[in-house]
Amino acid sequence: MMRLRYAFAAAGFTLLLWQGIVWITGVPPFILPSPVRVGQAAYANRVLIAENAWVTACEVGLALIIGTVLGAITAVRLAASPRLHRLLTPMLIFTQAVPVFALAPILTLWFGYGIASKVVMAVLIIYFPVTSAFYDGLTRVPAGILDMARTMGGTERQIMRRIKIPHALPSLGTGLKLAAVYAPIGAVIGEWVGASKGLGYLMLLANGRAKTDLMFASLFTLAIMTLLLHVAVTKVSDRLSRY
Amino acid sequence: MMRLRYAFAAAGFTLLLWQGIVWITGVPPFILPSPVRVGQAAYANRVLIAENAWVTACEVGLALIIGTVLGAITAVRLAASPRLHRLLTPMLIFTQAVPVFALAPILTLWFGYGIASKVVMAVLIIYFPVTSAFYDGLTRVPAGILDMARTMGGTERQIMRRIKIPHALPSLGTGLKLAAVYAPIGAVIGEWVGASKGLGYLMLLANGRAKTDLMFASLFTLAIMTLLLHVAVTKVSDRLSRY
Amino acid sequence: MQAPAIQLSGSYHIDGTCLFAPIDMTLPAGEWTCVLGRSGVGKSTILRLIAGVRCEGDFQGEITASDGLPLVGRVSVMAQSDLLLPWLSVLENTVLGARLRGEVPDLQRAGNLLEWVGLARHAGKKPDSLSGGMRQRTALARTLMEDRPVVLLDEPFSALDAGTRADMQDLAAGLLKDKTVLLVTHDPAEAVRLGHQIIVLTADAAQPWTPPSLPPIRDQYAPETVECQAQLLAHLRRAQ
Amino acid sequence: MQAPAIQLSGSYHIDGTCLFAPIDMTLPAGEWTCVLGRSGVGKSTILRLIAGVRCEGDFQGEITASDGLPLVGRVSVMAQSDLLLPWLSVLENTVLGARLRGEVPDLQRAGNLLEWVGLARHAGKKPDSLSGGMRQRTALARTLMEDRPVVLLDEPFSALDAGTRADMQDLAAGLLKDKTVLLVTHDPAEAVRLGHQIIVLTADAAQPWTPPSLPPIRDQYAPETVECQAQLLAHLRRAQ
Amino acid sequence: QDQVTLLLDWFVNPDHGPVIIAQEKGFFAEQNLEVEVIAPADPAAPPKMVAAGQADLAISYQPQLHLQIHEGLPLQRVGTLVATPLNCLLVLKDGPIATPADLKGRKVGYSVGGVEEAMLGQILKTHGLSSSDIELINVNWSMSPSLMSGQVDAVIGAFRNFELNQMEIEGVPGRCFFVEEEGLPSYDELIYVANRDTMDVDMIQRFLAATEKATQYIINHPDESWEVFAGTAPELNDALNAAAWRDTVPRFALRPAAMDAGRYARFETFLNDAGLTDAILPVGTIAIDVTAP
Ligand SMILES: Nc1ncnc2c1ncn2[C@@H]1O[C@H](COP(=O)(O)OP(=O)(O)OP(=O)(O)O)[C@@H](O)[C@H]1O
Ligand SMILES: Nc1ncnc2c1ncn2[C@@H]1O[C@H](COP(=O)(O)OP(=O)(O)OP(=O)(O)O)[C@@H](O)[C@H]1O
Ligand SMILES: [Mg+2]
Ligand SMILES: [Mg+2]
Repeated sequence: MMRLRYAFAAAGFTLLLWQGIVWITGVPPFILPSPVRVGQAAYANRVLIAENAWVTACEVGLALIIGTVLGAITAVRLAASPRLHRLLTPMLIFTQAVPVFALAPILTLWFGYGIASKVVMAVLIIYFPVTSAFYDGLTRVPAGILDMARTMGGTERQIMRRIKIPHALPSLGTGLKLAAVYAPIGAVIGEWVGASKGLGYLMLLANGRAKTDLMFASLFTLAIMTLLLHVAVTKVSDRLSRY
Repeated sequence: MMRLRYAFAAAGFTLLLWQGIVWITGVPPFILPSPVRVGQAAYANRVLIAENAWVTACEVGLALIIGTVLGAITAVRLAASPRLHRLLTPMLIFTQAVPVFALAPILTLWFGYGIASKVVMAVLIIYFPVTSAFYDGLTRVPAGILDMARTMGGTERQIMRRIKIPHALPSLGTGLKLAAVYAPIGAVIGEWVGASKGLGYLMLLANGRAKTDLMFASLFTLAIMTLLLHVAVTKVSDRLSRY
Repeated sequence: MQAPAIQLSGSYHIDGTCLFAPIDMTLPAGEWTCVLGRSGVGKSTILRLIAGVRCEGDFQGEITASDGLPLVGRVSVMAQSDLLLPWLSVLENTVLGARLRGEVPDLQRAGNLLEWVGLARHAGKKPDSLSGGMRQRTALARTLMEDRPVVLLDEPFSALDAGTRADMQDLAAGLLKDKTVLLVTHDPAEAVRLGHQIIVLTADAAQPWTPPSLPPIRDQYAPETVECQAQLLAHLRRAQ
Repeated sequence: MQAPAIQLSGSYHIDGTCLFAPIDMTLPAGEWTCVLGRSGVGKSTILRLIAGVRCEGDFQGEITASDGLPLVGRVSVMAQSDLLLPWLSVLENTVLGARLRGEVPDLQRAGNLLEWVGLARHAGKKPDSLSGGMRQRTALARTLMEDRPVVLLDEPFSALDAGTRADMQDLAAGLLKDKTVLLVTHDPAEAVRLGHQIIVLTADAAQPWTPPSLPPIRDQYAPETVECQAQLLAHLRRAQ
Repeated sequence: QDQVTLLLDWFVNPDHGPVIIAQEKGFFAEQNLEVEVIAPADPAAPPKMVAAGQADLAISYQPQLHLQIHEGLPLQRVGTLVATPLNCLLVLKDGPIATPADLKGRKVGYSVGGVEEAMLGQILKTHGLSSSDIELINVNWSMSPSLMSGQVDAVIGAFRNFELNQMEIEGVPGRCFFVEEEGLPSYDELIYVANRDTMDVDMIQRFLAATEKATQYIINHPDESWEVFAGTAPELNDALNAAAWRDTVPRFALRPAAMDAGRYARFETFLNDAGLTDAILPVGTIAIDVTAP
């Protein structure tokens, strides 16, 4: 609850800052509309925004679950086999280095223009931070504990399960918090590549029609969504880190 | 050196996999050209690619330095003041939740069409993972050590400098490794927004004109660049983590 | 700075159960008080309370210094675990206090201390490449570097062999002369050798135990010392 | 499984300097060998060598079991630091070995062990809310849970008060009867009380010290024991 | 020399022929202009930057201009680059769509959100269908790939001088339904826009004079001008651009400064009828003839 209050305080502060920037720099409204204008646009289009936000929220939720599971599994696999790690990590980076935008035609070819391609896009984006952060945690178990586990005759599988994974949960938390922020962007990019619903679609539409205020209203909705997601994930990750 | 060898092995493996996908799925070349075609395009356009890659590399290098410094400073500030953290973090997430693409007109308005706007774009992208991962490390110093430092009469400033920061260096490493992967994407997105040089420009050009092979050649160059950067940053971060 | 006496009285509850009922103890000014007691009875807790460090439980009572001033900034603590920073060398760990206060560390004194605790040759090593006893001696050197009137030592010699232990006792006794010292220990011989006052802590009371009449440091083999030690040991066993 | 005798001979270098010159020691089958020596002399290192755990330095020589079989999987170790996993409760830490081997832990036995080490009431607590001695007893319980013919204990009782320590010694001696045990300790009394064989480790040699003629566990107050203990202490002091 | 910043609508392609030729043949320099040409990825951005004073001129699209002016951007058309629509409804040549009427129940892709749906609506109306008879999908910038791979059955927003050639080269020939033949008022596809409040009319006159001269040169010497165009950057010299050049040449506005008020009035009315705007603005606010005294 505390967190949520601060989140709203921050949202308010952002609004003030935003209005301040608009006043001070005199940036024209078609580049950066004032919060008041955006608020009006948001209110006028509230049904439209809500409908599209719901679509994006579903994509994000799905992607977050899938991406976390995939990322966690990958990290565990990589940590279990140093050779696999050395071979696979560069490949992972390869795939990450390719802007998803460039992969879009391939993805839509395989996954179509439905929800799947957006989820895949978001999964692609969050997969790497989750994998990377969790992997780092898995490989930083103090040597003394591993020595003990080995003299106890622990199997690698059980050592992973009982020692490395619990030890790396705080690091997984770090990755999850990043993922919470990236997943919505991933979904929006997915929508940009081809969609007929969702906040990303709405943004493009508003952009094409030079309705900058509607675009920023969608952006603001997206930002709030991300913020709530981050608050939720931080709670989960704090629980993971507390032992 | 070992790492580099594995990196090349991985690159080779990726190529094989890629060729395999092309063969098996029979995906048309205007969507995913075969590595051979891409290789030919890369060779034919080697000067072009090299010139543009150099531009992007400069942007990435600058962004990585600036982003890391800014991110590290922010993390330290946030860790020094829990109240600042609670207020500022939601704002940070707010800024992160906004796809840089949407901010592009504002950024170009302020930073012009030169290298600055690309660097800013890349900095925006790497800033968050660096801040987030480093912050997590800074706030996970064992309580016993902090208790000791406080009874010693340590100033918060020195506790930060002598204890929290060294303790969080491995986490900073985690963030840096993510940043190394994201910085090139950031620069490319920056170039998409408006540029006449750079790999992003080249990709867009090739993409729009269905020179998919040239696009993939640029992509592959970008991926190799990212990979080398990641290898370098991993070395640095391993040194940070080893004490 | 004159070392104050310290008075602690009160009771301590943790998770709803009582750790110690109202107890009352005084650390006389400029003297060594040795505290013994069963494992888990609350010795380290008392030390943490005096050090003013955050505790899980709930302390009802008060801790006062004889000069009426607050204790903050006048206490030096050596905790039960060594708390060495793995990224600092032995020397750097030793001068950590000064560095944390933003002062220029007295490297001369640190060098001497490391010499006295027998780690001069290892001053540049990182804690990970030290033996258990060497780690403990580094923590001891770090505590002794702090020139505070009140010093709280939580089993500072537990990882040391008999010879080294005696040396470290002598060293600490010498350097902490005229300080108000609280020494938590499990070794009756150590308590009898060093304590101006000996306290046996139980759940109900902090019960003083009369030390030999000679002032510390006492000869471990003097009949009175041996006698006192044997009786204390017997008492501790009984207290079970 | 019959406990084998263990023979260690060789020398150990670390960072180019010699830690111990060629030494030679035997842990007789089914007996307790107590090793004493100055802090940093290499006691823990020898223990790690026998346990087959990765060491920083370079060991030249060999470690053999009397039955000619490799030692892997037949050794249980209690290291100098407790190595408790902070996310597991005391009970879970105690049964960690079985869990790591993918076996179903014998919770009955674990409960008994915790009872015997005096932690039955604390079985559900996390290590962070234990006192130093309680942590050490948890580690001891975890080691005793492992039913291995060779048991290596690195200062297992150092954080315990005299009474608890004697109890734990009795417990360990009872449970590890007929095992080949290596006990690293700093307490001559402990060595004299428990050791079938006593070894004083120096940089040059692993020198045996004749224990009292009675078999362990010996009465600490028997004249012969007291005598042996005093002489051993004097010897250790001289060895400085 | 006067500095001029020109934002293209997209990266350099044959549509920008007159600008490139004027630059290469020194026609800008003759007019005492030094033109900096910048290419963006988002075609919606350049007009905004001109409106914000970040650039002097931008290449944009007539349909978008109407909407932008309605949204309050201080923009005005000052010249024409391509004087016919390029937009078309693109389908597979050998596909099932023989006439737009066949689109019933099918998927249509589009790229830039905004007017394209309205245009498609008009085409559908012409053929007795409505927007609810089809599924619209934003395919962004992969128009021909999504069509060639069968992801969609048609795309609106493809350029007749470009995507058709691209599909030809890829071996999946396409077919265009020209929007102006399917019920839409004709319009200028590519125009130059400037900031209404800050434009430098003299400079724009000289700029347009230079592009006029370049267009004449292109018409008179199509092959030489292609050589010049292709020679400016290695990435421009390929078969696709050569074919696109051939198809684009006849569409360049021969009189870039000339203005047809009726065109702008008709399209303004069309947008209003389509419900995209809530008023009809006088032509004078949308476009001007910079050469008028
Ligand atoms: N990881 C390491 N890297 C480098 N040197 C090490 C390492 N571990 C131990 N040493 C060195 O080896 C020597 C012996 O260490 P060891 O832990 O065996 O001593 P010990 O006899 O157990 O001492 P104590 O009684 O203090 O525990 C020490 O001088 C120490 O500095
Ligand atoms: N952080 C904590 N949370 C909850 N309980 C705690 C915590 N720290 C200590 N305790 C409890 O407080 C009691 C006293 O602990 P304390 O460390 O003071 O014992 P001690 O007398 O120092 O024992 P030892 O000789 O074993 O070090 C123990 O029963 C322990 O379980
Ligand atoms: Mg304690
Ligand atoms: Mg040791």
